Amino acid sequence: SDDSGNTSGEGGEGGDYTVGVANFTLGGPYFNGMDTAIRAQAEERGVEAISTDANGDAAKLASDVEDLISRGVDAVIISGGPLESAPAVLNSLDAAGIPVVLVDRQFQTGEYTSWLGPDNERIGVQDGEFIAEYLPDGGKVGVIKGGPADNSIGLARTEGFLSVIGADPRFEVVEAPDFGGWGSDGGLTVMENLLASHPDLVAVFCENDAMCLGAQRAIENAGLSDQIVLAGVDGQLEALEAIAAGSNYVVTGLNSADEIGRLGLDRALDILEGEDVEKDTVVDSPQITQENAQEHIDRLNEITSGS
Amino acid sequence: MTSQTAPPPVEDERRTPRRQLPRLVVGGRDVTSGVGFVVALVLLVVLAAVTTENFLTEQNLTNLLRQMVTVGLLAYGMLVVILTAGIDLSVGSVVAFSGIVSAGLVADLPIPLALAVGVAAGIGFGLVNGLLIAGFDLAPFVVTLAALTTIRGLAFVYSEVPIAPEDPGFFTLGTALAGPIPVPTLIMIGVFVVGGIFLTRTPAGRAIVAIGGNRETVRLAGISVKKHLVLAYTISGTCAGLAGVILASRVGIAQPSVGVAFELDAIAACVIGGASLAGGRGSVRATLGGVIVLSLINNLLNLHGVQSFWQQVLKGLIIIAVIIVQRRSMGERA
Amino acid sequence: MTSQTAPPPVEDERRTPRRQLPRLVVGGRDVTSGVGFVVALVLLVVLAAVTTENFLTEQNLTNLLRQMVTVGLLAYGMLVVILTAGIDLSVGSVVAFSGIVSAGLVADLPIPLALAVGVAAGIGFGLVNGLLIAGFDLAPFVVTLAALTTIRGLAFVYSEVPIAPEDPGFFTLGTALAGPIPVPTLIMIGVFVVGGIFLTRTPAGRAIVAIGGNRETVRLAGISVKKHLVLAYTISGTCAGLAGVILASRVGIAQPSVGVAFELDAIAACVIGGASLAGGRGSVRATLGGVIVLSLINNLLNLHGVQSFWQQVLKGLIIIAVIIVQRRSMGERA
Amino acid sequence: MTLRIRGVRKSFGQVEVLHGIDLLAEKGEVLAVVGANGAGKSTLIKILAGAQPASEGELWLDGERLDLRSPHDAHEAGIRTVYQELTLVPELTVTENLLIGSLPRRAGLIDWAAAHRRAQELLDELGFGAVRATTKAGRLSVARQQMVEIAKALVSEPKVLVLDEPSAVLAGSDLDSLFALVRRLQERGVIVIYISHRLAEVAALANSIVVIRDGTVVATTTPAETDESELIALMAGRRLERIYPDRRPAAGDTVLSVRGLTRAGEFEDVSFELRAGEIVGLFGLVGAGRSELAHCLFGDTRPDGGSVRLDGAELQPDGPRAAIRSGLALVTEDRKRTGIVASMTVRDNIALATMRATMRGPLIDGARQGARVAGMVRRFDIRPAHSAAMRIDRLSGGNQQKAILAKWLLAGPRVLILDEPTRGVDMATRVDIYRTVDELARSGCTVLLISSDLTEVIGATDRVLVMHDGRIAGELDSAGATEDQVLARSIGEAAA
Ligand SMILES: Nc1ncnc2c1ncn2[C@@H]1O[C@H](COP(=O)(O)OP(=O)(O)OP(=O)(O)O)[C@@H](O)[C@H]1O
Ligand SMILES: Nc1ncnc2c1ncn2[C@@H]1O[C@H](COP(=O)(O)OP(=O)(O)OP(=O)(O)O)[C@@H](O)[C@H]1O
Ligand SMILES: [Mg+2]
Ligand SMILES: [Mg+2]
Repeated sequence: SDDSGNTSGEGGEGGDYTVGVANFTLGGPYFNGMDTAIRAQAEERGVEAISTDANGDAAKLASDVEDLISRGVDAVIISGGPLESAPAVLNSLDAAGIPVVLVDRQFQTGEYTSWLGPDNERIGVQDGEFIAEYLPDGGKVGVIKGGPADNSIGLARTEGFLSVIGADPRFEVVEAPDFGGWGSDGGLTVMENLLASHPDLVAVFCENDAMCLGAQRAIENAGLSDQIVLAGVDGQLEALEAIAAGSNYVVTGLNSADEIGRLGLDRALDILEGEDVEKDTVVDSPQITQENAQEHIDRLNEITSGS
Repeated sequence: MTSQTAPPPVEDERRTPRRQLPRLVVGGRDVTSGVGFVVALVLLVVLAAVTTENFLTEQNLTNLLRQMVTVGLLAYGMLVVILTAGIDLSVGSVVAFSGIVSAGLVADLPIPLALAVGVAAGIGFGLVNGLLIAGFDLAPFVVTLAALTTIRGLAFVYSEVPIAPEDPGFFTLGTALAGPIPVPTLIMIGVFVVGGIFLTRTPAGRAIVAIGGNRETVRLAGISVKKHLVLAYTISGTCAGLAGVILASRVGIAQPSVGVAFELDAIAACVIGGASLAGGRGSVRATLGGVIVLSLINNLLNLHGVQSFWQQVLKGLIIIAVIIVQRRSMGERA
Repeated sequence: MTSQTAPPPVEDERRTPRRQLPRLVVGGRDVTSGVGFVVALVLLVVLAAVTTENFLTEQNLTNLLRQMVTVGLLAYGMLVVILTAGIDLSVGSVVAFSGIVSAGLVADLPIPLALAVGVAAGIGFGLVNGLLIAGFDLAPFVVTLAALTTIRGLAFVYSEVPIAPEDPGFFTLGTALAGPIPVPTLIMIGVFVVGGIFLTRTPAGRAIVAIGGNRETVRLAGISVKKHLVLAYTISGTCAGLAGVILASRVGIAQPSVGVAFELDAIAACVIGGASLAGGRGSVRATLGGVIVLSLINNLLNLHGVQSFWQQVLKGLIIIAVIIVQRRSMGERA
Repeated sequence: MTLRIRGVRKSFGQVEVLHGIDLLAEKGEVLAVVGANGAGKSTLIKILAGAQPASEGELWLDGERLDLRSPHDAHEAGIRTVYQELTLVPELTVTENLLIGSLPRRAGLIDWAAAHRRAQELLDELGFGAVRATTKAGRLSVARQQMVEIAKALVSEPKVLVLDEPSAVLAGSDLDSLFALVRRLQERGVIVIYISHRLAEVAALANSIVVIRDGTVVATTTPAETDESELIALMAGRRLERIYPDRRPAAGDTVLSVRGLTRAGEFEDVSFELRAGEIVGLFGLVGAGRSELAHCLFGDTRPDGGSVRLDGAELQPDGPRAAIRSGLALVTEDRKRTGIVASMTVRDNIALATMRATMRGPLIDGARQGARVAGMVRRFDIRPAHSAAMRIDRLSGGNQQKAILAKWLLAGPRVLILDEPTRGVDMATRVDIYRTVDELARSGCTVLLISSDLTEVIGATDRVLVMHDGRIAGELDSAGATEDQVLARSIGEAAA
């Protein structure tokens, strides 16, 4: 690229590239972490990264990508968040001959160059299996979704969880009627409401850790910490700490924004260097319990202090 | 219940000659509109109590009391601003900023001080809003919309990731109970009581109400319109800061992304309570009523386990039904 | 540039006493306020052109034209409603509903018909809003806020998951170019031109403007206020329906969750263009200017690669700067 | 053609304000309706205009029973009304305000050129040529807005024209054009219902006079059969001894001294002095610059030159607040826009400028404030008697005006500027106002009384300043002045 403003690593190992990062939303720690990781990796590799934030608006994502194309980026990484697809975006990138790497979210339609992400359904299954084993007597299990209803990441996680727990006759499943909005405040409120109708829960599964942390507080406020255990997804630091401390937060599945983000940038550079790359890569999502939580905490702290 | 900031009996007939219901007059005051509102509230409560078995449990009532705090605090501040014929769209972002800053400072400062800084941030933002609006005579909608964006950005600049203070003292404010009643709810009630007195019994409060009615008249009466506009936005900012700090303390984790669209609920509570966005009309008690109505609707739908998007559909329809009931019993526009 | 909904030549007789800048009069019209606005616009363009090398590329200008379509369409409809002293918060939800319904119907209906049904849905929602507001004399803010919730719910009821029609004909509307200019942009310009004529040169348009100025007068003049209120909300619904269909076609996939907070941008465009939420004042051309300003700000920040959160911070600050520039050059409130 | 009103009653809530009104007017008749503030005149005509439904009673026009459900119905029946309160849309041009329901079209679109032409023709024809059709209504002075209101009612010729205090804001030649207009309409057979507090006008114009008191017709008479003092007695229900108070003792020292005060385009080189305890009239035709002068004295606008001294000390133009602190008060001419806060109660309005006078700690002492306000309501006889808790815009215009006066009296001003304080105020109330102003002056307060009413400006004052075209064109001692002398100076005919 003839782009100006390659501030760092002129002629570094990554070559003189500019990579655009189109974020569907940065309104959550996970997506935010993804963006940070990509940019950190870019700096390490000596290329420029420019990121945009569509604030959860698919049309703005399209505009952002158009703006990135205008700026002459060499490749675009789309962190699509809960976005199902964006054919127009992919088409315009295709028309401009710019490679696209999807991170986290794999689009159902449209053509992309490469994808790296977690297997969300698999994480749900892991959580389900852990709970099924942890609670041999079974009981009533609550599910807190992030919403909105078209959020396929959440759908996949819940589907995975229910494929285990829902099919197990020892368990009864109650889904919270309203969405937690992926934040701790929402998780708290939804859990409070759920407890008003179902004080006899034995476990709660949340579609992400942020909500689970809020739910944990609601359970604590209701004095039910000894009765209800929690299972989340993501590996947010606070959740890891709660798990490591041996609280009623018992399991989560690592969905490492940092790892996926870094790999995503590497993948983009590989493509630009003309290497032959795998089209779809599932990034491993290890289960985190009290046994290995500390390990992951250390790793996370290393990352944050490193960048 | 709806008219005490534009005080007692309002004999109103001017605009709606037809479609008139019999009016209820108690002690010389026409209380019909208040009654209509109370009727709507009671209907909702009865509906909730009869159709669900969990409504009247202590747990649920405590939830209700707790969940109305944020909207309640924001709604009082919003009412003050709406009375001046203004609007404050920035409150949701202020909630996020105040929360994350106070959570962030817990590591370095004594907890009460950290919380105070959070509230102070709200005061500061409100002050800036007010100074821009009054000083440059700008439209409140755009200024506070810009503030919504800027302050949200600042919250993320302060910390991109959520902050969960380890000191359990941080949770006290948000989770403490006084008997069966959550402390945050008491704080909210305190704000409404003191705030009600402020609006009805202090010169500054009366000036704020009057400005929304006719700012020229107020100006020519030797009252500084600018000063009181600044005061109104500062009050709103303060309430938002307080709400943010309490919310963060209650959740235990402060997120920079919290509070999106809170302003809409706050405004809705005021308007359901009969406030007019054109200014000069609105009531503290009725706004509290609006807050309760909104919370009840949510609670009712949750207890019934109505599925999320049907909840949305029904919530909208119930709000319309409530304001039609209320409108029918009121002389003026609801 | 700000006064053409109150039609041509306007002679200022009364002086605006203090803080008066020299006024620019061209052909008997005071164009000062328009000039202030144009200055702000030109400043932004120059800033963009000078500080980035990509601003003046065809690619980028086409992007700009494309990006302003949704807000532009919504802003015209919003302006019509705002002129009546109303507000329409439901437009974002209508965008989602219209989009998903038309995408869903592509499987069963010819594409033009499917798109037409999407627009028709918008018309229908606007009509219902208008009937509720005018028929029961309800506050527009609450009615359309309830509609925002209900219609969003209905969009999810129609389809929980996004719909991506396979027929590539579905993309035509949103992506076609007429020479260098995107077809959606042409549609938007058409709406502004026809809409401008509607507001300035037809009795119904004038009635809508007059209602916001003094509805009692309009009623006393024997013009039906209700009918024209219904018309205004129907126009807003229609624009939102059109925007939804075009957006779905442009993105290629219709999501039930799209369009959150679009209403704020639309209102902001009107108000930046000098419209008053108290009604009666607002201009079609200046609203288009407001739309362009908002798009320019976004584009500028993106071209500079400003980091997301700082973008938000700056966006808010730039908006404030723009309205201060504009306010300073205007006699009245911006 | 006959207009007949029979047994019309009207209640607001529990309160009945019209108790069975009967009226009869023939083709080409000017029927004057007079009555004290709050007697129910405006309410009656709103019923006739279809703006409010009667609780009971019948309206007949041309032998047909009218069923007026909306203003539109009244229009259709040929009844046009000019309301007491201005109803123009300020953001729209005069043209559009005039032709709002009937803008000319070409090819479906409004033809603005033709519309402006038609509007201007109409204005010229009615004798209101001073108003430009292309101006925004909100930018016109009150007087010109009133002309537009009248023109609006005459866009198509009505059978019945109702004028609710059309002359209240007019003076001089504008008033003459209005009278000429009424006579022309009368000749053409239009029934004119004319409401006014100016009894001289009524005597000159009307064929018959109906007196309403407290919602009841107390007399039907003709100008020939009655005189002013009898009418006043009928309206008030009692005989008024005299209208203007006795002359006051000689004035004291100079309090306010204005030197060469100028505001470009408004007034120029204005100099005069006001002494303690005197009432000075300020007369001028519409647009003479009196109101602008008043606002400038009050610190609301900054002068371009000149000085104002209060007790010898220069008064800094620092806004109304500073002016009030120094002891100035201003009752503005536009009650609705700058006088009242319509959404608040009478009590709030009266207490507005002096909220801090009744504090107990940080709070307003409600009891004391209530007592002060109640005192004022009694002193001015503001009606209804329980009005303190009513929204002020539910009061009749005259009573609103009294409330505004009360607001400023509570502030205890040293110099009180009254801009058209008796506009739209009935005779009995005027007498109250004159009496109060007189009492004030006797207690040492200085009053500047701006008025377009010649009789008043001479009768109620000690001396009269006359303004013409932004300058002081003369000064007369009220004791010896004649109306002609004052008028002559106001049109620039006699030297000062
Ligand atoms: N909407 C209303 N609600 C309650 N009372 C009203 C209303 N409108 C008028 N009134 C009362 O009806 C009475 C008659 O008022 P109206 O305006 O007809 O008097 P008026 O004779 O026109 O007085 P003025 O000379 O001051 O204009 C007054 O006591 C007034 O307070
Ligand atoms: N609304 C207006 N539009 C245009 N010019 C105005 C307006 N109001 C006042 N003026 C001008 O200002 C000057 C003084 O007007 P002003 O209204 O102060 O006169 P006034 O003597 O107070 O008359 P009034 O009897 O209307 O109170 C005149 O030259 C007049 O033409
Ligand atoms: Mg009257
Ligand atoms: Mg005047």
